[in-house]
Amino acid sequence: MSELGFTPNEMMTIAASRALKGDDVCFVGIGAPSAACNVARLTHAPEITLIYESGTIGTAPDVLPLSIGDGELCDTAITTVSVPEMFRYWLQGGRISIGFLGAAQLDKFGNINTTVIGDYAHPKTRLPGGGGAPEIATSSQEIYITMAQSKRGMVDKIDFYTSFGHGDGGDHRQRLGIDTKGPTLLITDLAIWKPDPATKEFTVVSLHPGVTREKVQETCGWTVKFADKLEETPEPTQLELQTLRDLKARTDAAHKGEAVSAKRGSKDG
Amino acid sequence: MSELGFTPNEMMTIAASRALKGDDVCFVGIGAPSAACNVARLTHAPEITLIYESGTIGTAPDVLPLSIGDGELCDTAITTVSVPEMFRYWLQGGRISIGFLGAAQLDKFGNINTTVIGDYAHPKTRLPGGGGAPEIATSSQEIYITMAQSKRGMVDKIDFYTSFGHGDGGDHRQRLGIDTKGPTLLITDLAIWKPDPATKEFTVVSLHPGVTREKVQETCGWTVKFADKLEETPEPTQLELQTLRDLKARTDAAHKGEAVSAKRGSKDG
Amino acid sequence: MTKFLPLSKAVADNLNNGDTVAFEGFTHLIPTAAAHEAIRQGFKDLTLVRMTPDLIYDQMIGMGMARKAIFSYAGNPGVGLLRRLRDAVENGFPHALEIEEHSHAAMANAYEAGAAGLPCAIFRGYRGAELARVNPNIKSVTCPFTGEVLAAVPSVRPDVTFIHAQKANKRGDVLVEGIIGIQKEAALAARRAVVTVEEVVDNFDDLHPNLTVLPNWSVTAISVVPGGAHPSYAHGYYIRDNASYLEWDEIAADRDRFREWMQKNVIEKTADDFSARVEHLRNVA
Amino acid sequence: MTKFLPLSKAVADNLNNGDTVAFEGFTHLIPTAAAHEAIRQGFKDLTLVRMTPDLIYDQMIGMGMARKAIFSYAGNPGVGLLRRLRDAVENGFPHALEIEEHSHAAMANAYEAGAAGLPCAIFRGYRGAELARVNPNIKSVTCPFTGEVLAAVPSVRPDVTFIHAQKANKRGDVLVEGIIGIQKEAALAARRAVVTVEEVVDNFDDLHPNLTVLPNWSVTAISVVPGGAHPSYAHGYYIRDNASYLEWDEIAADRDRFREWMQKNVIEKTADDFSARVEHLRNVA
Repeated sequence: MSELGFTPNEMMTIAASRALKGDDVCFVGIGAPSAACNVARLTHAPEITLIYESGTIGTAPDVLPLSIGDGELCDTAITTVSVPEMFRYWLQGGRISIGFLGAAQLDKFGNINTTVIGDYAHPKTRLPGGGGAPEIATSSQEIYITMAQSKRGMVDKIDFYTSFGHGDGGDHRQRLGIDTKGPTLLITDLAIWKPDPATKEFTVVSLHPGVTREKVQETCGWTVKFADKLEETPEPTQLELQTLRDLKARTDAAHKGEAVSAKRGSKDG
Repeated sequence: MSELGFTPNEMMTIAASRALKGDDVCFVGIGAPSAACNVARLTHAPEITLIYESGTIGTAPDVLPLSIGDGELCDTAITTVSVPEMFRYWLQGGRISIGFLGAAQLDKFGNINTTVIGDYAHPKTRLPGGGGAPEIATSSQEIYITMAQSKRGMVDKIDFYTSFGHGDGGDHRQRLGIDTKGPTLLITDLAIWKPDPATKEFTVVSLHPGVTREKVQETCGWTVKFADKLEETPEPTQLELQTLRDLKARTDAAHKGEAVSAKRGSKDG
Repeated sequence: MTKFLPLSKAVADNLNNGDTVAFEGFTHLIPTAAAHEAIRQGFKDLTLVRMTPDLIYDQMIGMGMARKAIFSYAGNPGVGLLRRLRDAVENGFPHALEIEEHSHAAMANAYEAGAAGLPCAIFRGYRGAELARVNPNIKSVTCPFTGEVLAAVPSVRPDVTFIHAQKANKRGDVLVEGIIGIQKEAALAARRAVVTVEEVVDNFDDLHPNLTVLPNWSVTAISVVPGGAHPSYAHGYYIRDNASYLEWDEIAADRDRFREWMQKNVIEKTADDFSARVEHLRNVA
Repeated sequence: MTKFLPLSKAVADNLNNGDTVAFEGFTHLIPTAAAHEAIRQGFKDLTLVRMTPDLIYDQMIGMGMARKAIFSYAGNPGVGLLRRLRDAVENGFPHALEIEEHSHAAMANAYEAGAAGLPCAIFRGYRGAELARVNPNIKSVTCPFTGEVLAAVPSVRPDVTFIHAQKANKRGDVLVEGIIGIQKEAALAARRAVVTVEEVVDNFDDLHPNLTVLPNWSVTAISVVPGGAHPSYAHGYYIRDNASYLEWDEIAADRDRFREWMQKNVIEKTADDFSARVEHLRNVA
C-alpha cells in the first residue's frame, strides 16, 4: 500500500464501482468487474441488478465468487435461469445496460483479446477464449472495461479480436450494423479513460490520486491521449474502502477455509 | 345404447385405447383422443406418457380436462414446461411416439382440415384452425386419428390442408422430406382403418361388433376399401367399459358441479 | 422499474389505439380483467396477437376494437368455435377483420424469438400444410450446413403485452407458476409489459430458485386484481370456470345477446368485480 | 426407458471410441465421476464438446483421449488457464488436438437447437469477432423478413451426453436444480443421455411443478454416485471445492506431476471414492 492509504487496485475497483447506478442491469465478468459491481451494490447502488452468465439474475453474494457459477450466486439471486435463456432473452434480448469486462490484451479502441497470444493456429500462449464476451460486447447497451495497466496488456495491436470494441475507431460499429454503444469507459489502476466522441480512441479524463501522466504512458503500449481538462479521481471514501476490504476479507476467509479442508479432501481422494 | 351393451362411441374410444402401449409417449388432443389415452392409462398401459400441448408432461388426470390446459393436468404431471419448450424440445425434438388427433374433415389419405369450410379468404364456416396439429402431424413418429363417421366429416376432398397426412398418397411424405410415418391408424365409431402399404389409402381392417360394410360406406364420403381379410373388433371388456364409464361419470360430475356454481357466479358478475 | 398502478391507469398508460397488443395466457392465467378494462376504455384499430384467442378476443372483436388478429387456434377451448370472430371473418360484422394465421409451433417460436430480440424464428414446420400458401409471413431459410429448408416466421414484438400472474412481491418481481404457457416470452417480447396479479407478498425468499420470475425491471406496471383471470384460473387460487366457457357459446351466438351481456358484465363493471366471480371456485383450488 | 446401472457399466455401454461426447456442467454439477470412469476405461479418439471444458477435459486431453475439442471457454474458472489443453494446442503433447472454438452464446444456442432437433441455430452474434474468421462452422443466414444477417452455427448433437444431477426417483425421472446451466439441453440434444445422481428418492410428489425434470424415457442410464461432481458442487448437497481448482493449476503445470496425480487419484480409484471427497464440504452446503 502506498502512503495514500489505499492501493492502485483498490482505487481501480472503487472508481469502477462509482460508474454504476442503481437502475443498471450489469452482466458481470469475474475478477475486478465482480468486485466493482458488488462494492457498488454495497454502497451507493443497493438496487443494482447483477447478472452472471451462469444464469443467476439479481444476485447479491456475501463473498465474491471464485467462478461465475458459485452456489452463493444462486442462493442470493432473484431467479436462476438456464444458460440458453440467459444468452437469448436477457443478453441478446437487449436487457443488459452494462456489460463489465476484463481483458488480457486491449487496444486503444477498446477491442479485447482473451483468445491467443501469437497466431491462432500456432499460438505462443493459448488463453481461455471468449466465453460470453463476444456477444456481451455487442448486445449490452454499453461496455465498461477494467484492468490493471501494463505494456503487455495495453497494446498497439491485439493478437486476436475476441470481442469487438470500436474496431478501427470512428463509426466502425455502425458500419457493421451494431447499434449498441460499445466501450464507453475504461478504468485502470491509474486512470479513468473515455472514448473520444469522434475517433473513439480511449482518452484519459481523470488521473487517480498521486498518478502522473508519465506513469500512465510508461505502462501503456500505445501513445496515450489526455483530455484537455484532466481531472483527479476523488480518493476512495472511508465507506468505499471499508466495504471493499471487508468484502475481500470475507472472500479470502471463505476461500481459505475451504482450501484447508479441501486439501485434506484431495489427499484422501 | 344399442342392444350390444355399449355405444359406437364407447367402442371407438376403447378400440383407440387398445392401440396404445405402455412405452408410448403421446401428444394428446382434446375430446376422443384424450378419453382413449386415459382409458389406456387406466387399463393395460399404466406407464404410458401423456403430454398435452399446454406443457404438461406425464400427466394422469383423474377427470378428463375440458381444455388442454386444465389445472388437473398440471397437478398430476411429472413436470410442466413452457409452450415454446414443448414444441421445440419435445415435439420437434422427435420425442413423441404417437400424435393423437381428431378432425373436422378427413380425406382417405389422412389429411386433416380443421381450418375452414369453403374458401380460406371467404369461408362458409370459420373453424378454430390448426393449433398444434400441423407440426404434430409431421414431427410425431406416427399419427393416430379418431373421429365419428359422417359424410360431412369424411370427404373426398378436404377444403383446406391444415395438417398433412399422406398427401396424394404413395411416397408423398418422403418427397416433401418428411421422415416420420404419418397416419398409421384411423379409429372411427364403426371400424378400424389402416393405410394401404403402397397407396397409403385408409382401408378398413376391422369392423366393430354389429357393424356392416354398408354402414361404413353410408357414413363415408369416399368409396371405401376393405381389407381382404376383414376382422371383427373384439367387444369392449367389462374392465374397459367400466373404466371408460367411470371416467366419464367423474368428468361429468366435476364439470356439472362447477357448472351449477359457476352459473351463480356469472350472474353475480 | 415497475410501478404498482390501478388497472384503469395501467391500461390507459400503456395501451394506445392502433397498437399491436398481446393479452396472453395459454388456457391458464388469461388476463380477462385487463382485457375488460381495455374494452371499457374503448380502444380501436388494435392488432390482437395471441396463440389461443378465446373469450376475451371474441369479446374485443365483437366490440369492433380489432383491425387484425394474429393467432394459431381461434377456438373456445374444449367447447367449439368463437362466434364473434366467425361473424367478423365470415360476414365482416361489426367490421372486416384481417387475419394472420399460424400454427402453435410457429407462434411459440415467434414469441420466443421476440423475447430473444431476434427478427425471426426458424423451425421445422408447416411441411405440407396449406397455411404456408395463404400466409405471406410464412417463409423459409436454408440451413447453411445441411441444406435443409426450414420454416421461418417473423418474431412477435407487441407494443404491449398484458398477462395475469399469481403474485408480485413488494419490489415488483412477478411469479408465474403452474401451466406457464407463453407468459414469460410474451412479456419479454413486448416493449411494455403489464401484469395483473392475484396478490402482493412481502418477498420471494422462500421460492425455489428456478421458478419463472420476471424481475421488476422487466415489468412496466403491476395491478392487483384478485380473480382477474376468471373464467380462466390461477393455479393455487381458484379453478377454471368451465361452465362460463360453455355458457359463452350461447351468449356469443347472438349479436344482440352478446351486446347486452357485454353491457351488463363488462361496460357497467370494474376490475373490482372479479374477486366475487371466483369466490365459489376458490375452495376447490 | 432408463436403466439404473453401476457407473462402470453405464459408461461402457454408452461410450465408444471415436464418439462425440459431452460431459456437461456449467461450473455446477460437473460429471467428474463419469469422466474419471471414461479415463479408466481408456477411450480414444473422442470429440469432446463442452462450453467450459475445465479440469475433466484437461485431464482427458492430457491422457491422450481426445481427437478434437469443441468449446467456448477453455479456462480453469476463476483460476486461469488449462495447462494440459495448452500443452496439446501449443506443443501437440501428448498429441495434436483439433479445436472448434465458439462463444458461449453460440454454444448455448447450438445445444438448444440440438435439443430442439434442428440442424442449426441462428442468433445475433460474432459481430466484429475474429472467431468467425478461423472457425468454418460459423456461417450466416439472412432474415427473410428484415434482411438482417444473423450468425448460424451447426447444432450440437452428441452421440452421448453425461451429466450429474441431484436426484432420481425410483421410476428414473431426474431432477436438476440450482444453476441448471445447459444440462437439460445437453441431455436432450444427445442420442444417449447418462446421468449420475447424488441419491435416489421414492418419488417427486412434493416437487414444484415447474422444475427441471428429465422424464425417465428421455434418459438412457442412471448411476448413483454420491459426490460425483467433486470438485464441482451439487446445490443442496455440498459446496464447491475451490481449493482443488487452485491446486489443479499446479498439478497440470507439469507433465510428470500430472501423470502421477492421474495414476493415483483416477486410475487407481473408483466411483465409490467420490463420496469421501465431499464429506467436509457437506455441512456447509
